[in-house]
Amino acid sequence: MAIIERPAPTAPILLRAPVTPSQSMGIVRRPVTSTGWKSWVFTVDHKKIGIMYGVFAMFFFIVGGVEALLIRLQLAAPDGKILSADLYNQMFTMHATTMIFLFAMPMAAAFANYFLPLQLGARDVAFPRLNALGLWLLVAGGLILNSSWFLGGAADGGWFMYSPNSGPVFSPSNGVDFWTLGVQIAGFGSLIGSINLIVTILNMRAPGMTLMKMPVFCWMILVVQFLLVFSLPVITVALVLLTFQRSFGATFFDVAQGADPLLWQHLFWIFGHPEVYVLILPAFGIISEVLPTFSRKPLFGYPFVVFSGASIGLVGFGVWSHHMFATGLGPISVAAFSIATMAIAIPTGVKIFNWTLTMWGGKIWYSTAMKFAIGLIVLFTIGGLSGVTHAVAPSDTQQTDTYYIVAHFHYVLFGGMVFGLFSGFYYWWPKVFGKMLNEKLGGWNFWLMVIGMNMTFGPMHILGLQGQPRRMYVWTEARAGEGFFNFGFWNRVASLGSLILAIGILLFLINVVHTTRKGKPAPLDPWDARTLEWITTSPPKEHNFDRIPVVHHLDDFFHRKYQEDATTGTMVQIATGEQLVRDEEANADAHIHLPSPSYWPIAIAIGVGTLGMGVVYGVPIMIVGVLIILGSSFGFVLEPSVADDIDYDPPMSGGQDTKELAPLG
Amino acid sequence: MFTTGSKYCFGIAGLGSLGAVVYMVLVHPCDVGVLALLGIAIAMSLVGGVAQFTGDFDVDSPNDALTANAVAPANSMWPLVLALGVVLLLVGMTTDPIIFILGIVIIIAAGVEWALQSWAERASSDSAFNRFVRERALTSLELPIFVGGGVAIIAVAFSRIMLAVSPHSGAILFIVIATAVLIVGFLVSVKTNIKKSMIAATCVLGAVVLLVSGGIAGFNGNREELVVAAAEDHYSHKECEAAASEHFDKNSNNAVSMKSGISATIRVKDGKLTAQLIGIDAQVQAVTVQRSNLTTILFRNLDDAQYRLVANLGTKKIADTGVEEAIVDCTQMTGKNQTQALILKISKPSASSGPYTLTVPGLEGQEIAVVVP
Amino acid sequence: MPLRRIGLGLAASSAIFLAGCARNAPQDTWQPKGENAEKINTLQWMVFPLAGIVGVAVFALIAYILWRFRDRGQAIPHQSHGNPAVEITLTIIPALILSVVGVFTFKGIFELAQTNDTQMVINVTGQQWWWEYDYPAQVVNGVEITQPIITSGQLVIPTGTKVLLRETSRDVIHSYWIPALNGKKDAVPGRINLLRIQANKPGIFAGQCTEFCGLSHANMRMEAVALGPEDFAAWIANQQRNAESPAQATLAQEGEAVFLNQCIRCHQVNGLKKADGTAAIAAPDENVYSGAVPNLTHLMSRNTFAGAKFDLLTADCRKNVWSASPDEFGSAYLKGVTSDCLNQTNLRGWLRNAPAMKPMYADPTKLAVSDGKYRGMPNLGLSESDIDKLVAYLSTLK
Amino acid sequence: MAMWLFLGSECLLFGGLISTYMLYRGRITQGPRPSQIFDIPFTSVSSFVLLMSSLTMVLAVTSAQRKDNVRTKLWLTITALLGATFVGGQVYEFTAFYNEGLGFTTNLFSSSFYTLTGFHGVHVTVGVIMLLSLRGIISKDKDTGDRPEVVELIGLYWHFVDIVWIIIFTLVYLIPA
Amino acid sequence: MNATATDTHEQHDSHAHGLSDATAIKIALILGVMTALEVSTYFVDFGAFFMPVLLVLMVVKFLTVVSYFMHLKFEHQMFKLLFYTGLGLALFVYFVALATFKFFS
Repeated sequence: MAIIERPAPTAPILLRAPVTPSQSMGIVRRPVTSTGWKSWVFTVDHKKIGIMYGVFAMFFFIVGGVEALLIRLQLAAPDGKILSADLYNQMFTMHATTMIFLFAMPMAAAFANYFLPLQLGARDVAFPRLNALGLWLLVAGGLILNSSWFLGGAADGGWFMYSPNSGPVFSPSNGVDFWTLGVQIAGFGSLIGSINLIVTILNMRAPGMTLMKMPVFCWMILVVQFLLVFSLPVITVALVLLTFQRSFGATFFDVAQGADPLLWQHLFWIFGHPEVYVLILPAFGIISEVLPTFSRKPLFGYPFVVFSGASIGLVGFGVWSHHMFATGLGPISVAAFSIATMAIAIPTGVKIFNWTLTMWGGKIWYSTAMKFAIGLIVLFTIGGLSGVTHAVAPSDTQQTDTYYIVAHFHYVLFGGMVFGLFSGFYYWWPKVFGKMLNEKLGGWNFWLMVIGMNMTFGPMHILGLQGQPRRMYVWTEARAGEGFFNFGFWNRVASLGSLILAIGILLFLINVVHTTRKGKPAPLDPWDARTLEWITTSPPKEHNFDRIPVVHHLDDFFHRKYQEDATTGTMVQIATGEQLVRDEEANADAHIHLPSPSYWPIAIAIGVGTLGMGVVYGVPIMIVGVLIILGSSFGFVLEPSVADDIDYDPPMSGGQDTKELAPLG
Repeated sequence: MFTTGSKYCFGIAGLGSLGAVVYMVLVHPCDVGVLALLGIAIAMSLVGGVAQFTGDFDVDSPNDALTANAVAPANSMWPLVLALGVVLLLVGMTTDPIIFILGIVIIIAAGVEWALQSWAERASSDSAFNRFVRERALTSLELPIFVGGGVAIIAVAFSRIMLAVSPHSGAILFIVIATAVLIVGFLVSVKTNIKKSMIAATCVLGAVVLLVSGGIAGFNGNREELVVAAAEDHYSHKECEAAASEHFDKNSNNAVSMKSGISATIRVKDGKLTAQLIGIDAQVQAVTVQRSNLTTILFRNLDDAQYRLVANLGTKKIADTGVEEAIVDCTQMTGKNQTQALILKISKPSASSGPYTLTVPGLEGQEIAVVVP
Repeated sequence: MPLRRIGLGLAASSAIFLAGCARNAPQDTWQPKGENAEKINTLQWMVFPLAGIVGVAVFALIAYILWRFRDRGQAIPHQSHGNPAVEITLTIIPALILSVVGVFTFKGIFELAQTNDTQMVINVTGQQWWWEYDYPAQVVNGVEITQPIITSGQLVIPTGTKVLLRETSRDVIHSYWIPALNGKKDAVPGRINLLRIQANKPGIFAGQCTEFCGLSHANMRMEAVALGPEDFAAWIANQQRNAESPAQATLAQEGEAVFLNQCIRCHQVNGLKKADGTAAIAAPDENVYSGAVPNLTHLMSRNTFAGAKFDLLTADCRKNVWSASPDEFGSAYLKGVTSDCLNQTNLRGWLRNAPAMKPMYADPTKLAVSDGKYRGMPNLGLSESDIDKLVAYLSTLK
Repeated sequence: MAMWLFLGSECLLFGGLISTYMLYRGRITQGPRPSQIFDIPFTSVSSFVLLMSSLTMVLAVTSAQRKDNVRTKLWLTITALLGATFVGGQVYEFTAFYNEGLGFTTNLFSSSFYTLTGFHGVHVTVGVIMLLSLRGIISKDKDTGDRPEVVELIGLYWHFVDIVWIIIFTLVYLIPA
Repeated sequence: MNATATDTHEQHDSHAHGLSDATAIKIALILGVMTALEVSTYFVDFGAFFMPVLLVLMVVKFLTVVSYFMHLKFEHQMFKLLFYTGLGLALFVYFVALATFKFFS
């Protein structure tokens, strides 16, 4: 399909003249092992890639969390002394950047990579090696971004990196260079990943699965990938302009030459606003799976949820200037964007109502996953409503850049996105690792997170309306006010809350360690679930499905288990999940074709990383980077998707490009 | 004893050391060239050592070398290329560093090719398979180098030619070249019975012509106009007289693309100059410009004559000579109903006096005062 | 659990409402003191309660569902896929609510953007990390400003007058925000942004830069002072006066010499003369990146310095000004900084080592990127006796 | 499909660069202005060359679909040659402008002009490299496999580069500020 | 030289849409003429028609190449959606952004 992804040649050259190679390819052999570190680093298996995305994202969640705790400690009392002004500015810049680019997007990518093929009934994604390339580019970007901490200080211009403050005069350290390059490279990885996922969804659904029988999670991922495909090039432009200015002396944001700094803001927010939906929609998708499962009811108004998701995506491209109401756009632009922003509240409201009504008439099982999903509905509603208050542009001029905004988007992103992802962790953990996360610890985890999150971000509403601006490394008694709503008390509450929140998240990590060490094996269908990923073993085999399922319904797995009794109208169980999985195993496909691992994705990523470092440290390194990229791209293109026999050690004999599957023991 | 690969490595190392000694004697004992040569010698002896130890990089089966060598080694051009590289290296050392670098690149390329070829020749007893093995290992290195080099040569040679000839004949030449390429394409496509050798000859001829003329053009340098332009830098100074100037006013830009940061608009109408400030409706005769701050002023000409707006911003003393020089900035000539933007920055000590004005040469007695607090 | 949720929702909503009743909160966004801020406040009072009511309704519904449909061993429910009528209703209701809000918003935006009935113009220029205010020559309420006035730290406006601020910046983007008078408006370099304010009664109103502007963003504050007509005229008259040299043989006069030696490179004092009798003119653009530093001619007429971060008044005196009733405010403010009220600690600390008190890019080793120019006041290495003299001199700049 | 998606995405990339140029081309405090240094006759020839290379690319694609290896190789080569001369023309143009006083950092017009056309030039260069590599692969490997599709995909990319130039030629060169 | 590729190459049916070489050459000639017309605006003064003529020609050329050379006209609906969504979004966001800079006023 894509230029770089060629199917295996129908007639490998070897077949024409069968020879017995006397030696294997030695150092230029393809990595074909299925165990050990090489099986991870060079893998093209979407599940392994998904898990690596997850581990990467979780690591940076902790990094970003520690940054957040330092920020809260600094602000717990007036004139905080824990961080210097410089360090504080780096801290909030990197907190946002890390959480958005290195936690939220990769974690969504982890879920998407792992579950998309499983939910679609496919054996892998459309372009497995591109998938690996996306991951490694992200890792390269993440490393470059965070290497700045050790190489002269991180970026300190805020994640929005407004020009001219991000220009060479006002941010002289290399931090901003690392930032632009890191984000650029990570963005490049996301772009590749999203093209891959879109093609997967559009081309690789199981037979019978029309778009309107596709799980909502897949729909939301589809919308997100479209948002990425069309918004990432815009930030690419912005970052290219900034890099050229900083590294090669271009004049794009040099006001002395007549440049307009608002150009950056427009480019940034044309990307930045769709990005907000990129962050939240995967979580919406996850809870759209969790809520029906634990309510034992299909999603209320499936087409409405789907179309509201799509319209959020589309309208999301037309509201970017609401981040710029205070920049002097002129009343006409402000009014237009204000109205558009209100319009986007409508599909969001539709989603909330549909989730609520999904539970109506259900049979609700309060598992941890379900608790997190309900938590999302409630907390996101608070965030959404506070969002409406600054769609009113005049009111926004009082609120923007104050803690009220911080409160708003943390309710949306923490209460929304993070709760959704945690819901996904608890729901799908048994699928991925074959062990159940502890539900009791899970309960503690949930309640501490709810309390901690409301204590941290709730008071920020008050602080913001009391006039505490964002991004200030200290606040002062002189402006704190007196009485119940003074800054001092509520800042202390928020800082305390952040500690509780941290403990809640720590409990999750403890739960993971505990489960890995002594968790009990999960049943094949622990939640009485509804979608196709449960029709295979836990964890799924390398080829996902023994037999490609044929789909007849939305929630096909559920309908294979239950049938409506014609007389009473109640649902009657006709099979257990366990039975269905065994049934699939018994009727396994004979020949399964899987792509082979490859060196080239990670090699290209190393080349791109080198090129990035070269932009900061000099042209010779850039040349080395370009050469690595060129060489490995050609390697990538010329390599067939399946390894030749001589890649095996000892070499295989002749034309064995499919694997016979041993029946599951 | 010595394996094939290591022999050559040691050979180069020896040559390098010898070259270094000669160089030290002839040129200078502590020159960069000596270091480079010694570096090559050391590196090559290291590589040779490794080759010897591993049996020419055959990590897996050093002992297979003898048994698998049933197929006679094919003729190889790499020793020749390697030798060429060494020659270039030596020549480059005394003449031009670029040739020196070229030599190094060729040596490395030939070394890699050679090593991999000899390695592939022992892969099996089947020569087709061996070729396949070689190609798989090398195509992804060769292809980008050949292709990239080709594009670079064409682009550089072509652009040198264009720089040397006049713009007019350049365009014509460009048409001729492109048409020739197209015609050859169509000819070959229609007449498939043309001999291969004919096509090859045409290609080689074209390449040689391009390279030679590119080379000549490159040595002869740019055409005269460009050399003059580079020396004079016509556009670096503004000429603010009443009459149109040759370079500064050539094809003036009579439209403003971005009108977002406009502080004031100055209009000429019926020979009268008026100003309007952003946010205030009235027509006034003075504009306030904040000190040390970039201010964009729009100049709109509603009269038939061509005018330009000139900002007179006092004088400054030139440090070296002590001469007072007027600070003037201006727009290009502006025709009827056209607009130009003037971007000013007034760096002014807070309390000096001095009338700052905006005037239009040719409209006497009309001026807009610039108030700089 | 359901009760908790309701409680949470109620608490959040009511907390938002109650924020309006905060006592003595200088940057409260719910205590408008002028026409523009009042318009915004009206809109806030419409949309916040509305949001609160919708929120409470949704939470109540959720709570009911969570209680009513918990797993009590009932059969697996009917697999209903939804009800289009309900869907459409639930889409239309919020759309209607929002369109009502939208109409008022629309109206509000254009009302707040109106500038053509302006009665006074002030140029406001931001730079790292302080604001400069300059008053062009104009007639305001019958009082004529003949010489442009340049001041900083405190914006002084007459009450009941529609004042237009023409905002811009000399380096990065800043944002001008006095919550009691209007919403914020960014000061964008290369652009002029307009912000209209009006104060109903005399008083002092606090604000803060709200667009991240680098190292000392947190320390870039501003104060707006509204004075009644007579007081404003008096203030204007004082500002247009040149500074006079201190009496012979006083400490202050020695301070003037120090000032001429050190400070005049950047800081202008109108009327100050060099030893040879010519006017001393500062040339900040040679030493400071933004090309501007505060004009100190009437330093002691304002209560703060260094971007309104530090008080020139002692705590008690400051309190007297800030808590003065509207009637008495004018006279309290116009007293300026008298010698018994001068906050010596802050001023001396600043003269001793400014970058230590407020983070600035004032490190002499890091000037390469900015053409060797400082951003903020560097450490001048003044001796203690020089500082004594300077403080004495600065006290005379009323 | 992936190629179409990629091209849809590229639309926004070039849209951003073109918008930046449009915004900044008239904002000049020093140095030459666009209308003063553009050499329209020469650039017109370049545009023609690129347009004709689109034609030869179509011919390559149809030949590949007919499994006509000889003509496929021929047209790929011709397309690549035309592309390479276009790149050469751009190198010439940049050098000439630089000599006339328009450096990359001279003013806003120069920065945005060089960035926009440079990005386009890099795209053309990548295209030429792909064309030549594809030609190389075809002659090495007699097996047809999925080649028509690969030729077609590279063709799509090539035409896209051409349509971007159609826009740049009109908006940047022909319509002065 | 006329392409009836469909016979020989069944699995690529969907890609071989009757754009014969001859048609392709004709289209290229038309495009060439349009370009010549565009270039002529540089030598001949078109007055008020200058801008509209250039813009219309640009759009027509763009669409011709996309529809015929890139044969999007004959492609699956989905491909059109993918490409035109990108194009449409680009036009929309950048037009609006330029408008906020008062580019068109």
